[in-house]
Amino acid sequence: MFQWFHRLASLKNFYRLAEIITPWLTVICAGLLAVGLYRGLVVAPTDYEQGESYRIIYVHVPSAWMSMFIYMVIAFCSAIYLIWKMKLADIVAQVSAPMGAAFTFLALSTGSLWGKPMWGTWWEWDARLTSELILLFLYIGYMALRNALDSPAAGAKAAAILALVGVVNIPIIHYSVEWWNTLHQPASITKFDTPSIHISMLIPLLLMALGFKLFYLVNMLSKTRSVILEREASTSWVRSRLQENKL
Amino acid sequence: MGAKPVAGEQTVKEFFAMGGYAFYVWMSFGLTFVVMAAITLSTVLQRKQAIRLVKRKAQINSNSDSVSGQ
Amino acid sequence: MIKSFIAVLRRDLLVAARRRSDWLNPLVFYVIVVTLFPLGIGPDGDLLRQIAPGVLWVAALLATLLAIEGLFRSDYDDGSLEQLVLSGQPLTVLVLAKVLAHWLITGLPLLLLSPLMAIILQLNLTSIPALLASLLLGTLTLSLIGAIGAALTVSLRRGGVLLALLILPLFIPVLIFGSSAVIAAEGGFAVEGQLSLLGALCLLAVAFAPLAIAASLRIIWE
Amino acid sequence: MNNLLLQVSDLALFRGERCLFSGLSFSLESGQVLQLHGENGSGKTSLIRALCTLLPIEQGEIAWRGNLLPAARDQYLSEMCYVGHSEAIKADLSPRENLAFTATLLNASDATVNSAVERVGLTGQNDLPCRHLSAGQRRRVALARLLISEATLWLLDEPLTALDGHGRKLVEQLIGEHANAGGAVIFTTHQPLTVNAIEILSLNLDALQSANDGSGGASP
Repeated sequence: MFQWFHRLASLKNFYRLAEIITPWLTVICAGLLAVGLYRGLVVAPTDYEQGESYRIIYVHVPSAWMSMFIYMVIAFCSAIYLIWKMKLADIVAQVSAPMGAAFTFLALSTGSLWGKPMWGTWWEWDARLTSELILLFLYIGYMALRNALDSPAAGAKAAAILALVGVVNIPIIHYSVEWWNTLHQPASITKFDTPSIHISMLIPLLLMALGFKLFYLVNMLSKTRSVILEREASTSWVRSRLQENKL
Repeated sequence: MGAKPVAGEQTVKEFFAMGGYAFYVWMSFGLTFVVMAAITLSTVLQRKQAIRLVKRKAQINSNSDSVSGQ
Repeated sequence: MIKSFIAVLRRDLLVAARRRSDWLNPLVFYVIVVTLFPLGIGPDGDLLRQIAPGVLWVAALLATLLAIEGLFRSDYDDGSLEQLVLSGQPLTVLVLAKVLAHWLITGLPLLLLSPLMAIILQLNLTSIPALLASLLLGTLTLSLIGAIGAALTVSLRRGGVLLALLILPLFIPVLIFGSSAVIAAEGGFAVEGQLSLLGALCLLAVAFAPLAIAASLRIIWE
Repeated sequence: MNNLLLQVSDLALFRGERCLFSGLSFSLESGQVLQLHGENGSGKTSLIRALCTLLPIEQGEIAWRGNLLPAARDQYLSEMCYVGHSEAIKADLSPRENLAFTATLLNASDATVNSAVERVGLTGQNDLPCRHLSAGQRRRVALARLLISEATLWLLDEPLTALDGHGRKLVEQLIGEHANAGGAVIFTTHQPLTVNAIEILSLNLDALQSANDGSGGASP
């Protein structure tokens, strides 16, 4: 089993693999997003309690899930990079961080837009939103550290360590913020529990979530290929691809 | 899933009104579109930049090869 | 191994004794930050009493952050950090010694100063024990987690802001449990819950932080 | 104890993307003294830092007494001492305090500390904070640390910096005694350094740079 792991690790093989599957993923992703949007905005019935504003969950919840998912990807790649010194894992983590931050920002802004009609304030110190805000700080810290150190190798390793320290802290932060929230607010259901939603409301949510994941995957694969090209620019396989202009 | 979409009878105007929450719903979806477009744009630009770098490096190497008479 | 632990501890305390500014600045910073709040918010006692736990804890947290930044920098500049790494002694033990030395230099004095600050903020005297207990566990955890950031940014000349950006999110759980312990004491509630959670965080930090610090120190010279 | 100490095979060092040198192989036996040659930026300092495991190596292997380094790291660290550009002493502490700390770290006895201090001629200024010592005297404290470590392999990066005539003679004597006692020394320096009765091997990194076909070896 370990053999394919190393074969995949070689940047050349990964480049070819990514090149083949990216177009297919793009098509599926576009399809999912389109259907998800249609069903979410048009088909799904109005929520008896929140009226139409609940439809914001079709972008808010997937982005929140994505922000957490991408941080887990970064932490996983960081572990592989530190243990097996796999350059590919470092590249994947490097290109994923900005997207993770973007989705976290998206989750925060759609969260506050969703919260405004319900509670009348743009920012609600709700446990989930607060954890999301702290996650944004973790992302910014990760990216800042990566570019701050002068040698890229040291920057990559330092960021990997920070990602692992961060991933250990995420459950702690989440638990302490939940605890802090219940401490200061009378025990009300956390306002962001998706309402016990009707099946026809749930399907678009899953479609959108999957669409977001594929969107991230497509962009990550393409960005990784670009970084591989930059790093392996003077290798023979890149130059031969350049001649056949099959970059 | 034969049920006729409930929103069918709504006029387009009602649809966009989103039951009075138009601003919040369309702002959220708009923002999502903008962020995803920005990500896609950065991917495309990054790819162009990488290809440009590979071409430039190939030129430099080919010059040095020709200079050293190989 | 224990001998080198004590050797590092003694050496750092000796160096700190000779360089007063190292441990005096964070304390003065702590006092000034706490006195800023009444000036900013107003002298009204009840309001101050209400925000006192939060202010005391945030000020202690910022003072620790300010003090921890230079933890490894002087060793890095004069080359003795390399000798520590190459000494063959387990780096995690040496790092633990350095963090303990730093805590004795800045964490403990902060602790001893906090009752005075509590009085300034009109905190009830009955909740001072809870404040001391929570700060005791809290500052130790903060020093350990802060040391990870210090190790990661040691090779940067102006790593201060970056250190805050990296480490403050990780300080949040300690802040939440710490200040809520004092708030509970103010309200006359039991404090054991918060203190036990702070203790758990402290043990977690003692177990895992040195590993991260040692790993971070090994990559500086790449 | 067979006398093969350090063995380096096919070592390559990179600074960022730039390859400093590659295909470097040499071996060092006890009693040998090796000087690294090459102008600035040829990777002399990087090689010494790689040899003392501060700089990780991606390509090539280093073996100590026959077994490869990552496994034999603790054994290697206990028998090697690195003296770099900075003297690794705390400016606020006196030489005695600095050396006492090093002694406990490397578990050396007090006797070795005192003999080392005498050997490098620091007896006079033993209790002044190092901040007040001259650069040459601080360099002698670093040399004393070298003696305290009782290491078999010495890795010295520009050991003669800031040293006067006596200092240079002292370094030459120390290296000579160390080599005769069965130790090995690798050093870089810009000033001339001759050790009587010992033939200094030399390894030219520039030759490696241009050859680059991996044939570079320690040529006497």
